[in-house]
Amino acid sequence: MTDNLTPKVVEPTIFELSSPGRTGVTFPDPDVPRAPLPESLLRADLPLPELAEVDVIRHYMHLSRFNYSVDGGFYPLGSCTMKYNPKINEDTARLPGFAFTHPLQPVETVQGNLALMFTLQEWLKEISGFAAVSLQPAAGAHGELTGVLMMRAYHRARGDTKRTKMLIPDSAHGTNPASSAMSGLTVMQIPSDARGNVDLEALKAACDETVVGLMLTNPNTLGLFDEHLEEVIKIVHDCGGLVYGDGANLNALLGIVRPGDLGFDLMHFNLHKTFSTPHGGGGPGSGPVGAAAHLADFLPSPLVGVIEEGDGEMPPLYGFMEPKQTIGRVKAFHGHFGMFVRAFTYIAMHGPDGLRAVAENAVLNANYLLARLRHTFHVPYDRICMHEFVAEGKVEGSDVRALDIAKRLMDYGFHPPTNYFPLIVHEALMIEPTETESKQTLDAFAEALIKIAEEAKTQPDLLKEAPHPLPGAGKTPFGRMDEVKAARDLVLCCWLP
Amino acid sequence: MTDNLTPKVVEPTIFELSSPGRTGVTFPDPDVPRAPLPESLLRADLPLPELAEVDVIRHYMHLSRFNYSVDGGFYPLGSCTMKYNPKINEDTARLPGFAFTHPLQPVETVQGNLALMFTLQEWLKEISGFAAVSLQPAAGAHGELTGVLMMRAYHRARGDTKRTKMLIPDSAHGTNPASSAMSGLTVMQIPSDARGNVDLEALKAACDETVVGLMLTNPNTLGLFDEHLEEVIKIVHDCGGLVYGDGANLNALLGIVRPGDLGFDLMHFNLHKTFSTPHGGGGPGSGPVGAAAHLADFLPSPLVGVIEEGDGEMPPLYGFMEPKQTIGRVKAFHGHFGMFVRAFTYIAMHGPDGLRAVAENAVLNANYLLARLRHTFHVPYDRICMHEFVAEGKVEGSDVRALDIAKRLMDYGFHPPTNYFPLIVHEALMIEPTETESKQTLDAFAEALIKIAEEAKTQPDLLKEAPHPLPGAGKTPFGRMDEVKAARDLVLCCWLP
Amino acid sequence: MTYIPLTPPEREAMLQAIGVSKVEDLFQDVPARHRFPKLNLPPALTEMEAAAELSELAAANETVRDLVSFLGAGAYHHYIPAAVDHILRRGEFYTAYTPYQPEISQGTLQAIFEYQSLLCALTGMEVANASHYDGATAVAESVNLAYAQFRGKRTKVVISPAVHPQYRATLRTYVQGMGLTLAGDTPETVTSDEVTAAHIEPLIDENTALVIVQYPDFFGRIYDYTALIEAAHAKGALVCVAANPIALGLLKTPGQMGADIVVGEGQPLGIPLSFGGPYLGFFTTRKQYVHKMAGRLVGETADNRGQRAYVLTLTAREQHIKRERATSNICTNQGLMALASAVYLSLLGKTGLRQVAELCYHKAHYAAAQITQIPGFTYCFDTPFFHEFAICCPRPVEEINAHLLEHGILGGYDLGQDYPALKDHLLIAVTEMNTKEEIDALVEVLAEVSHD
Amino acid sequence: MTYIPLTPPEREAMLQAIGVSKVEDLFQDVPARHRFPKLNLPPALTEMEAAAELSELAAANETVRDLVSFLGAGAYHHYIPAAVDHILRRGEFYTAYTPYQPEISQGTLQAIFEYQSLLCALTGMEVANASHYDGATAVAESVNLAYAQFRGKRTKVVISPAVHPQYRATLRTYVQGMGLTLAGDTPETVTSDEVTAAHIEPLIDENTALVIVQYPDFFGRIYDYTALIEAAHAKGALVCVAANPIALGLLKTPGQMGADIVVGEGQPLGIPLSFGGPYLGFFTTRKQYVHKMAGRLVGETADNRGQRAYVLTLTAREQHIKRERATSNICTNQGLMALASAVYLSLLGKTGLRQVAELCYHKAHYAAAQITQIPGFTYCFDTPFFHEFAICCPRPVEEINAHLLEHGILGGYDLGQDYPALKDHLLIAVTEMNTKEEIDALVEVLAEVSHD
Ligand SMILES: Cc1ncc(COP(=O)(O)O)c(C=O)c1O
Ligand SMILES: Cc1ncc(COP(=O)(O)O)c(C=O)c1O
Repeated sequence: MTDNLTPKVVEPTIFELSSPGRTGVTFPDPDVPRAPLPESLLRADLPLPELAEVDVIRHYMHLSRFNYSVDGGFYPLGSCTMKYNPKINEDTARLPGFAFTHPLQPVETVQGNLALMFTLQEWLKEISGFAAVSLQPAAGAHGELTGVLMMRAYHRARGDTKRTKMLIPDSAHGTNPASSAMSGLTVMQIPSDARGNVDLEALKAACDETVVGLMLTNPNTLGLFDEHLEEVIKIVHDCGGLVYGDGANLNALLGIVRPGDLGFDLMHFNLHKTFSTPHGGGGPGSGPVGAAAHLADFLPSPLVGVIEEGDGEMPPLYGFMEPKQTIGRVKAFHGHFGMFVRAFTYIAMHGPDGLRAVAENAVLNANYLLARLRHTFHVPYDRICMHEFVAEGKVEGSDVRALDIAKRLMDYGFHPPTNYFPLIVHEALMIEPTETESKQTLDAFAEALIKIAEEAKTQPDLLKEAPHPLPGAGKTPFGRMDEVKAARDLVLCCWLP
Repeated sequence: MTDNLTPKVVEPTIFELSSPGRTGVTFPDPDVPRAPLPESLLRADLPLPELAEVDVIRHYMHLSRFNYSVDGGFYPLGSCTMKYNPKINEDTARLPGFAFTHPLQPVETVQGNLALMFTLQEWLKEISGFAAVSLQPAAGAHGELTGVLMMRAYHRARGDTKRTKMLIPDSAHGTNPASSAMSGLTVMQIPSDARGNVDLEALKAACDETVVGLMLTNPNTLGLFDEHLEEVIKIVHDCGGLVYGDGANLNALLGIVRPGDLGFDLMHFNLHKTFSTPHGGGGPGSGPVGAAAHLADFLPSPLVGVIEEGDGEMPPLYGFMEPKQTIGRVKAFHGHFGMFVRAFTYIAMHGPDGLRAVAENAVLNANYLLARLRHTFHVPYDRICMHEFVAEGKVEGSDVRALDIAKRLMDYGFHPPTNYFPLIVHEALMIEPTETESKQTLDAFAEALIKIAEEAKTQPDLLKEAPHPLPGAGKTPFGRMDEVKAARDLVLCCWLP
Repeated sequence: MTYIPLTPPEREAMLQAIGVSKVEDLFQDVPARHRFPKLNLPPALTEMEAAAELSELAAANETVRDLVSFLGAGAYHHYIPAAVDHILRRGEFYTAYTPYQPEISQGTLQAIFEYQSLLCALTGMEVANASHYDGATAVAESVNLAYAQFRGKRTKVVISPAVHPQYRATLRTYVQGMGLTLAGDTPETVTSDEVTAAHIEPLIDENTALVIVQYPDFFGRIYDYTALIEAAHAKGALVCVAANPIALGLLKTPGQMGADIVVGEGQPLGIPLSFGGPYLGFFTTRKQYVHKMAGRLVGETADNRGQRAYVLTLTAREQHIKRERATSNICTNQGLMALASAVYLSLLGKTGLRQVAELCYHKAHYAAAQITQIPGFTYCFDTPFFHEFAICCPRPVEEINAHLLEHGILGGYDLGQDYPALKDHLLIAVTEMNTKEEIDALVEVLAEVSHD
Repeated sequence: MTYIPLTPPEREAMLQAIGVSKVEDLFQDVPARHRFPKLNLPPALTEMEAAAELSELAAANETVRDLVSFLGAGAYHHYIPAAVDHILRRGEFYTAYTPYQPEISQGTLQAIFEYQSLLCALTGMEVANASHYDGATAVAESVNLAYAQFRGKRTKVVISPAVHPQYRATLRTYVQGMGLTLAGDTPETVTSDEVTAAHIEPLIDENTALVIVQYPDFFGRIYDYTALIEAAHAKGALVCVAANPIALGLLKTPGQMGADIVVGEGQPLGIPLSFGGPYLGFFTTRKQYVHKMAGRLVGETADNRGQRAYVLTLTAREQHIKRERATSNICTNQGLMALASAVYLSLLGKTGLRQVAELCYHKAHYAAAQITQIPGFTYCFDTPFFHEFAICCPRPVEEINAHLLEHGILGGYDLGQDYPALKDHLLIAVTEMNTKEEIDALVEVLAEVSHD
């Protein structure tokens, strides 16, 4: 091939595309007299790029085409629940009646919003078995911070100020320890046992009167339901600690079991995982927190409640209420309302049977993939899994790494599984298919992985040099990245003052 | 490269993706008693595919990525006016107040629609210089059929039934003769002269009392404004004929000259060219017809008119009216209303100065490209052009054809110009940049063509084998097509009874 | 200028490259006395002003959502799954041109190929083209096919008066210059006793090129046309059936009845009412007539790498090749609407379309049964119907509809407008969008009318 | 099931492959007594029912389009160009995850890189992260940066009471466990005479890690903080300015004033009001603090073919690597909202943003001038303002707002809720969306109030 055949795929930056004098949108002249501008407070220059609408559309259209997405294909990213995002959600969230309401309007003018939020609170309570739910937290980690602060406040409210230690299993997501640290707590790591459960002995040993509680992901990040869950919870409770549920994996439990029933004291939901709100290339999410009765008063403020009961003719009047011992607010306004609309739509369209079907099929899909792959890749904690499982990205007789397998999957048109998490599995490949994938897709994915394992032995360079520049849907024209260069050069901005 | 590296890009058909028992959308159970079905009139089987929503979205998402589009890049398809389609148009056309109105509602309930249509009629009249406009025709060719039937009806209404001959320049679009033939007329072709104008002598010789009229595209399909336009029109009028304007190229004339002022008797507009309604991968378009006063009564029915004048307080009441000697209706209902909304939005956002700027910049862009390319490709009718020009897709010292150049342009990320039209230029490359392209884009395109001309001499196979499988935005992974196989096998359907 | 990227210095540089000093110099060929007219148009609006103005216009309408609608008569309010418009909004689809360059248009081409296949599956036919402007023009183009098939030797077209009045009107316009005679286009003969076959069959003779009927017909009636088609075939004529595609989710296909051409209005398949357009004319026929068919056609082939692919084929039928000898003048068609219908059919599939068809059927029959229990309201025809039916009313339809509108109900279609003998006849359409509650409200208001 | 593709036979085959006989067998680890609870939720709606129900809920609100709105206080009604949402609706953007696999995420990565660059250009700073949840949490996270910068040795944070009350409340929540003291958070001290610098400066000492002010502040006032920042720097403290990004289209940047951190609520940059979220917290700082900054960060690099490309970089600051020693716990951020703001800024650019800022400024000043001519209505502060201003009213704000609402006007924010000394003070926001006519209507109704 001559050089002509490989034109640069690089898309210029929006600054490089700028041409002085262009604009992509204009505004009317003022219809009021101009007021004198505060000369000493004006900026000298506004160094923004200048483009016409067509330039902007083409630029972002090109960029979009460099992305892999759920709308484009299978995205088995463990722990992320990359399920298909129903299109109706996007439309309901954009209804002008929702999109054009201001968060500080008088409640009388936003009863539709408040009814939706109230109902969603009620539904999440029913799904999880908690006594109260606050919709305010913006994401999972934000929910954790909220929950940890609530646990802290709970103990303090009882006058118990010496509890400063949070127990966190070694399989936990990084946000768990980080959230604890942000709340001024120290973190103590609890190991897992050989079957992937919390090590009961270690837990018992750690439990004392300085324990704030345990942050537990269940099913855990190995995709396993702790076989001694109720015992784990009891041990923590017995030492006066609380059990926080990281609800990232709730997708496996919808209609299967309610964390509140199991004894969890509080938990965050991820609407952007379980309830199908899109991940948006990194966000926004939404991380409501549910609490058992004894913690409900500590929830962040405000909650939506009924401030005047309705009757046969009049609907109730909804308004905001402040929990008695609230930790305060964790962000401005009421949370990610746009995500509430999506999650509400999703739950409304599933009903109790549909939600259970979600969990059942998610778990079925994961176990099927596990069955198809366990003879090719070693699965260190190999038992019936929930919605995901973790294999080792290693192939006997080859020096390829999980990363190489991940990159080679791109050549086959698949998004790789989560790599190198959880930390307790070497070269982890964490595979979560979700319930929105078909058997055909799972089979194709399994076959690709089996073939790649074969290639790892016969043509390892195919993996080590992957991804290759391939045409076709879902594939992009970039090769492996120089991460060191990025960290060394630290070019974080293409405009500098 | 091993075979592994070129996985099939082929996307299965929607039938191949079907899995029995799936569905992408469900409907509620009837809330009324079921009525007995008419057993003898029921179909045995409904052989439609069965897919979940995710299957459908991914399928069409994949297909979309095989397309080149204006949103993706430069699309200099001569005669097609592939200008950028403003995004606001798509939103206004989808406003529920428009999208959910039924064409047969009482006029009192659709005054917004009628006001919009009335105003658009008025605006098109003002832009073109005609006395009346019907919005009904669905596309350019449909406007032509309408116009030709009107010309025929006009002569007949005068009792002049021997006029059966339509004069059509050899540079005309195929729809012109086809529309005439569909109206039962015979077509007589008029040659062009050496400067690309209508050959006056030939025209004079053809003009007699059997002439219905002349169908004239001006600027013509060479992109040239006829240098004797007024004389051409006079010659036809002098023999009792009418002059029909094919308005495909109106983009060059907005605010520059009004066809009605020049003596055209009637003309169709292409809202999908001049007024930025998107081409939709082949349609829908919209082809309103404007007519001078003496032809206005023949327009298709109905037009929108004021049925009760307004006053200071009350807006007028709009309704439908039937022109006195109407040829009848040319389709059901009132035309492509969704396109009217887009064109209305576009005209409203341009105003008189903006429309003139459209024409000026379209013509400027074409002349600039012509200036950059005339030394590389022979331009047979080389004078100041309007919105487009036609070059010969040949390179001295090479046997490549226009087709090869076109396909090679794809490797450079460009959509090729129109090929092999107009017929009077050998190996025609008909280039229409439109006003929505930047100098940067035109320069890149010119440089690509100049480079390709070089390649034609040094590496002709690069052209003959083009397009090559290249990654990157705007490029697709398919090679040249076997057109003969398609016509021979005639596989027109992947489902057969 | 937000849509014109050129800046003044760029324009300057370009004029220089062209060799003129100002942009006006490019327009020397335009007759001077008419050059640069002052257009009397309102000054340009910015986007936010235009958005506001268009919103105001839209708000000046009452929609089938604001009102409860029982209006059909050729355009129907059905549920459009959200995913349809999400696909249509892909810039790659709606801002592409006709797929004349197949290597970079496989998206459109395969989608049309699938559309053709879906329409064949639905109608029971063998080939479909890539679309016509609407149902009316598809009917009109069926005449062109038949006319060409008989090489102009048969000059009569028989059409049922129970075909949509606007389709018949369109057909009359189309045939003006063709030297054809239309028989059967006699709405004045339609009375409550009218039976299409009985009316039509006697008109078919050896000079008949084409017979056109509708299914369900304009009155919502469903007939099995098998015998009529046999009779037409016996005279050598072709038969075109204009069908409602939702009805085909439930009913025997025209293909099964022996039709030669099946056309129709595709709007019910996921296309918004949008005050009458853009809609979708679908056109299917038997493979033997494909060379006489109008419009674009996508066929399967392979590229030079052996990959399955699609191209426009049999283009020698079309105007850009054959000019005055083309099968039709059609060029731009309804590509994006065809895509909408393909996505709609893909989403609903076998189960969903049947479900919608049944919902329409049951709800319409419930409505009809309730309405005809009101004194003074009777069935007009004694024939099975699908989702639309004609009711003889005790008072003029105009009055009834005005009364309904006062109650927020968009009444039916006044058949007296087109059929003199059907004065006081109201054509009511019911779809899956109408709840029982709405139907009961309609019945209640109609009952009031009968009392007044 | 429309979102679950598996069909019963497929499920059967899969269970067999797994080696269990029914799906319930997969849940043996779940304590039996709690397994398969009956959820008391309404039965599933179909899409058309859900669409109708959600439309009804939405219609139960009165929006800032139905009403004429002068409500701001941290969330603003601006015009969002149509193109913004067209980009956001690209499935490739909104259904992708965090770009952890850069080879197939260059779209998101480059877009964030450009977002970072645009925000730096706007604020006059050197680095920006990929976003925070909102303005309030971005303010809170600035404390983490400062705290880490001083390795926990400085334990005081000074915040102006003229910072948004909800930002201050959020900050109070965030610092609960951190052992920090907050100074200046004393809304009760705010009177008409309040001048931020005078109030704040004395509170800054050698133990102060961070000083936080807002620009324009909650009352819409614009101060040049240069001197205050110098004073803070003299004590070794860092300064965080929470800025309104639209104001930065016109006003001197906090960067120019010497700020160390500039954060803010990005909602005004093309993000719908949406009842308060999702919005966009932006966070910019000086390069020297980048290692202490929270959140994701995109950096430029090259791929193994030498093509310019982008990756997430300095990830060792983040929770998934550093766990309890991370700079923050943030993981999911506001990616799509950051994209919206980048598209918005790209579309408006240099000219457009300045235009919007000026429109806001002029209209707000016109409104303020008119209102203060009504007897009884006076300016609260004697300070320059941007597009929001506090008015002292002759009657309780609640009454005034109720009266305005009767006239279809959404009044301003009642400052008495948060500032005891500002009882009867109304905070009014005016943007480019408010026409002169609307402002005049507001003035008219206020004049009525003053007469009553
Ligand atoms: C197990 C687990 N916990 C917590 C989180 C953090 O949630 P978020 O990203 O919504 O902040 C994640 C996210 O990936 C997770 O997988
Ligand atoms: C010059 C000319 N005339 C007529 C037409 C036909 O217009 P339409 O495709 O809208 O039917 C075209 C379309 O390409 C054209 O370029």
